[in-house]
Amino acid sequence: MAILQVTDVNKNFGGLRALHEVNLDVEEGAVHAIIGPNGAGKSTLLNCFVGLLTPDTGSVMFNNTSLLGIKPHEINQAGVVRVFQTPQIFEDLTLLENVMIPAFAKSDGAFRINAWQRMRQRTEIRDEAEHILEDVGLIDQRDVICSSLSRGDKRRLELGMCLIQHPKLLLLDEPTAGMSRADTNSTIDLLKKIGERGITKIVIEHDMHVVFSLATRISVLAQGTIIAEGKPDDIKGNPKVQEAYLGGAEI
Amino acid sequence: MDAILLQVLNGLDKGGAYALIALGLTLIFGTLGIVNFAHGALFMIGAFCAVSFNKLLTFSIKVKDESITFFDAYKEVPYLEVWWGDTGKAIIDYSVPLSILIAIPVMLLVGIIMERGLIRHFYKRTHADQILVTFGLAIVLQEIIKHFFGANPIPQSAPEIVAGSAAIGTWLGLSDNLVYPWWRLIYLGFSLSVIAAVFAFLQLTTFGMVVRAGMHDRETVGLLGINIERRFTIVFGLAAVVSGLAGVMYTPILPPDYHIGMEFLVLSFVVVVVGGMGSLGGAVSAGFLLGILQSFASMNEIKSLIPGIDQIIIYLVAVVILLVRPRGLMGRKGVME
Amino acid sequence: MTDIIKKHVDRRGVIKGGMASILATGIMPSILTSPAYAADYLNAPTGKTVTLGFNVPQSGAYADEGADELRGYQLAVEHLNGGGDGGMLNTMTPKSLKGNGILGRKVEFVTGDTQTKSDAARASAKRMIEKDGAIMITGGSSSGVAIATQSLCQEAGVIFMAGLTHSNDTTGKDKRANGFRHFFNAYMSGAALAPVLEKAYGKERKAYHLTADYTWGWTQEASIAQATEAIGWKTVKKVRTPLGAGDFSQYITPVLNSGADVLVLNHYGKDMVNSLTQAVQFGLRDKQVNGKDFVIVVPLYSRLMAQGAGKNVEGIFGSTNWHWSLKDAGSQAFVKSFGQKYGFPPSQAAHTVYCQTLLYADACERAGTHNPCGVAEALEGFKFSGMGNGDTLYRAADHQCFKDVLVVEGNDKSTSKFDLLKVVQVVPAKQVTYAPDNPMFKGGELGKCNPGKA
Amino acid sequence: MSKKDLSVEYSTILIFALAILTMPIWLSPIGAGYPDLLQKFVIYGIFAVGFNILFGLTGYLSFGHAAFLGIGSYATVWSFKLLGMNVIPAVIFSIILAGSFAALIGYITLRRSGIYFSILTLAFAQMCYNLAYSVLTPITNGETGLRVLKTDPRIFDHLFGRGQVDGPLLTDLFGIHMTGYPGFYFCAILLIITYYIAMRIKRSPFGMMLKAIKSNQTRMNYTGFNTRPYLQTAFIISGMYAGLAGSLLAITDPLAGAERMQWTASGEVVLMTILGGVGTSLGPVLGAGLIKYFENIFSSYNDNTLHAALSFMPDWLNDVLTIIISPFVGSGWHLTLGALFMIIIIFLPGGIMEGMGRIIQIFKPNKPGGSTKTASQG
Repeated sequence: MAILQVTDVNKNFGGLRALHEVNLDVEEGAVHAIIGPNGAGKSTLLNCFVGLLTPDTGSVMFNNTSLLGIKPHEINQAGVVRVFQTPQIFEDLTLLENVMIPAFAKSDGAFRINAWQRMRQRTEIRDEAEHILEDVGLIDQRDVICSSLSRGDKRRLELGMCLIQHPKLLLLDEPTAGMSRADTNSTIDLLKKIGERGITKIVIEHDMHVVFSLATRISVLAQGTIIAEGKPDDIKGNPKVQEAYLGGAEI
Repeated sequence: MDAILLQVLNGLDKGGAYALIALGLTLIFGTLGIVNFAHGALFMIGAFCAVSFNKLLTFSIKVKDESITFFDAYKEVPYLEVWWGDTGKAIIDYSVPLSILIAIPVMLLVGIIMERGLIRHFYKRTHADQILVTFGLAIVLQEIIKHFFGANPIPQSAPEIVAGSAAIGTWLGLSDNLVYPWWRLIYLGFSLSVIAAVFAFLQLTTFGMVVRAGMHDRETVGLLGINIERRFTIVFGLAAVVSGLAGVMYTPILPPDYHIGMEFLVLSFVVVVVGGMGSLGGAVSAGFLLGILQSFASMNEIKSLIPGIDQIIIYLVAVVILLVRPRGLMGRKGVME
Repeated sequence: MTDIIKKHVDRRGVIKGGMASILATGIMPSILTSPAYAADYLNAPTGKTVTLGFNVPQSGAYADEGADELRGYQLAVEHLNGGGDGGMLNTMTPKSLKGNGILGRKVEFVTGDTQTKSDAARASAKRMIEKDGAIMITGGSSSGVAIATQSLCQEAGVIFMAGLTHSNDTTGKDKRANGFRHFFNAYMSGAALAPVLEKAYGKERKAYHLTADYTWGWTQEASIAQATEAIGWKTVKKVRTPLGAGDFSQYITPVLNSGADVLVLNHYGKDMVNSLTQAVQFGLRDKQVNGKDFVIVVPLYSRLMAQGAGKNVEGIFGSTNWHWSLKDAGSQAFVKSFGQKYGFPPSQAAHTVYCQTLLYADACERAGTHNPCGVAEALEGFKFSGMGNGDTLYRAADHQCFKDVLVVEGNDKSTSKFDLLKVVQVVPAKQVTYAPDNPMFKGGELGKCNPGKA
Repeated sequence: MSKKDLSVEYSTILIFALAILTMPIWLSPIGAGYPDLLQKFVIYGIFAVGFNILFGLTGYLSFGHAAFLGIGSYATVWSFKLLGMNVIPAVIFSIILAGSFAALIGYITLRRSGIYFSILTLAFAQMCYNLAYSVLTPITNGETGLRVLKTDPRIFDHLFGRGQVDGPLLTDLFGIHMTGYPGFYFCAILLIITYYIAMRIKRSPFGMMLKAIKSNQTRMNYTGFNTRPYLQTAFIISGMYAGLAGSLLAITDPLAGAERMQWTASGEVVLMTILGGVGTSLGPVLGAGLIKYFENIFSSYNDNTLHAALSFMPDWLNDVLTIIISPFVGSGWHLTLGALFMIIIIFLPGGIMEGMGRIIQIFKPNKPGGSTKTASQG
């Protein structure tokens, strides 16, 4: 069954039509890629899922509850977690703290005053965080302040921060943008590895190499509408997609 | 009716003063991203430009008063009067408006020295650091002025010809009680023209265009390869001149003392924030809005309705506006939030 | 901890000091001769010196006034220790002072900054009492500070000789057994001014009050309104203005239409300078209302304020405690020594604190002790003259001085920058005296004098 | 984190407690060893520590914290007036009242962030101050300040037969008068307790969340945290600290003046915190001490005391130095303070704590890998 159901979503900015009658079903366990040329409305669509934008009409249902009109932290608590295009991490804190904080959100909920608790009393969280850091390959720098990390490391850290929350649905906004080929490949490997955990993922991506290495299903967005949807192989041969990409040399 | 008209005039006059003081502050905020707690000190230095200029003009021949033996009492006659007679007298009479001429270069210099010597090292520092260093600077400047001029207010008079009141009511065929001091009318006109000049400068010159672009998006302008640093210096100098002139022209209304800047500091911050960070238009409209509301809140009829309202009106309005409009009247998203 | 050790040393010091003073002065130390007052009181001087605490504003709006007060204090200390030309020591009668300090001990002093804030003033006074061992605190340039410091001194157990404080409350509902005021008060201002105003402006007047919105302003407003209503004036309106308003235009314009022909400015310091300057700018003084010239009255004047308001004060009536141009011997002696030391004439602030210091010292001599209870008893009901205000009484019932009050006018023919006020009339003490249970002063209680820890 | 961390925590607080309790001894040589100033040191230390919980951890710069200080003072004096001179109900009453005001003001002001938040808090504090000074005089006694009078009800005092007092009314803790040194030790113990609480908060998960809010509030929201209640809690806690400090001011000296609420007083605690080092535990206490030292000791110097202080020098040098120094002390103490602000912040961006850190670095043997920044627990 579909874990995320997007039905007839419309969004206009002033006179500009950003999304038009978008329908999308994401199956549980899938890696669903959304591709499309610049300005097609991919990020707008993603923003509608996490409460950053509210569609003018239409509905976004996650596990049969609406994601519209509720606050970002509630969406997260429901299990929808987002990786941003520019890494959003806690720059002034250490890597370990960065990963521990989301773990607290998972275990303690949206708000809890545990002001008298010592951090060390929460060994379970600490162990888990160290484990995740190991997974993303940053365990050596666990006590380093994040602002000194490279961009690629920041992205991996953010991914780790999202993973520790055991999301049901992970939204990845261009996870490899601006990365070198080597970094991209290691990120793909990482995403594949976490793919084994059975987390449903939506990936927005320009790099078709990444898309076709990961995606189990692809939707193509152009000028605010879904023009095609299907398995990677179907999309590869789709003439409408080729047209949308103006010759589609990459494909 | 008269009472309301007079309060409107009061409000406009206050508003002009608030807007003028806030203008420089918001320029510095918007372009340089500096929280300048020394802004009040600039106003104060401007006021003391007028005082010093007056002292200079009235440098006097001292004739000992022989009837007093315990201490040196002098009859003082300014040299200018001795040399040039009535012309000299007239020059002294006009000392406040004339001191604008020296205030402009002095304030520009003060602004440039401040920016070059201190402020520029704080562009990348936290707001907390900026607050502490500019507050420290403000105290130092104040104490220096106190050392030379004492703590007592020093009266400055407007030129004789505009010392009295304009009979506005008589002109308009209304009541005789509708009078308003000439100097306050001049101050209103002056502040409006300075505001207009600053706007024209920012709208019509290429320099202004760059500054406006900088207020909008500092990083991009920096990336365009424009020498933004030099322009920052000039903007700071300009802001210093604007607040200095506000200080000069205010001296006949409020005899200046060394503490005058601190009294305007909080108010100017409130005006700027209510107007919206980084918005010149916002600062000006907030200035006038607060000025007029303050005047009306001070009317006896309203005070008897809500006791003490005139004491808190500015803050109350600030709270209400900031709750209704999250970024003040015209603020933009992401500036100092 | 440490103070226990200190106290031991101090006890020994008492005897030593006592011996020393016998040897030094040849007079029987009064500590031994007046058994009525215990020798063990707070900060009892033990050596050859006695420390006084001068607590004045050194920063803030009244810093210049504070500086002048300090000059007055320093002059007083100099004269007490036998330096200079002696100033009022030569004119004060009766006098027990000998020019050898107080009770043979050299007078020393410590200073502090009140910042014109109650908190800071109390902190500063506490430092003087706790650290510097001051036996008497004096100073203050606003009533709030004076009242706050006075009650502190009462609690701690030292004498407080108030400086500039004009509120009725200081010796009214907030009076204290350990506190004494030489300066005049708002009631006296009203009582002194009213007859002069009646003579100058007539009985048919309508007054509009602008009042600083805090306790001093209120007591002055009430005092002046009462005094002027007694001569037939009507009070049109009393409007409160926020302290430090700066621009008073929104309070001045309603005066134009109110039908009033007198504006009373119950402001002090910077507020008064600003409101007066602006009122004159609004052409109030050029107006004719009800067929009479519109006039402004500033009930409490000081020379520094007149300086700040410049030529706007010309012809405006007000009252003051003392002025350097007085011709009596005491004033002349004081102006002479002050002028020769500093090069300019003293203000009323310098005068009142100078007198207070001398009066305290004299009371110590008469009581033969620094014990606050002894000093207070010596001051209570003390009659003296030769200190610039004619025959003066320190009334026992409320610790207020009753003396001549000056009505002054802004000088329109000033020849020098010191010559800003001219004395219109010296109002005799009798005319400004009131009963201790006057409604304006009711509600307080002196209580018992407190000599501090026994 | 192991047993070692725990012992570090306990030894830190032990050293701190020792340093605070021995202040009368080691501050005497520099002229600060008298009860009133010592009390001020610790009371403003509490105020600054509490302020740092909000500003240091969340980055929300309140410019109106003095309002809570004032409210605490007024609440305490009213408790004395109505209930009696015992300090326990006064302290509790103040903390609760300041906390409730903080809850209310925080609820409104925390809707905004950055400078908008600062101005909102400033506006509330200024309203409190202006009203307390004038219109609310029946409650606050305006300019003069609220004091305890013998005619006040003091219900419990009368109940226990202690209603009639011969001398001055003194605050007490079960018979011990809270003036002088006992008052100092009472405040000092409270500082140590509150310092320990602040340290625990900082090192708790809650404290980490606050730091995370400062670092990236957007991320916090998208990580599933509701940040408003966190901020609100921090605001209330620091408001309660301010209320406690205000209460202690009134306990050691039973007078509550309106100036305590003025923006300059709010600004003072901001300056204390920045001067000492934002976000560090000890910094605010040091900053508070330094500013209060200047205010009370530097302002008290005059030419005579300077001469006396320099009397060990030859006369001519004494005179010259007196002339040079005198503009910076006495009435010039503000000048010195302003210059000090500038010098410290220009050369030590992290305030005094950074300066101390640098000094420690000099004496420490070089550690390898100094280029990477590591987190400091402090």
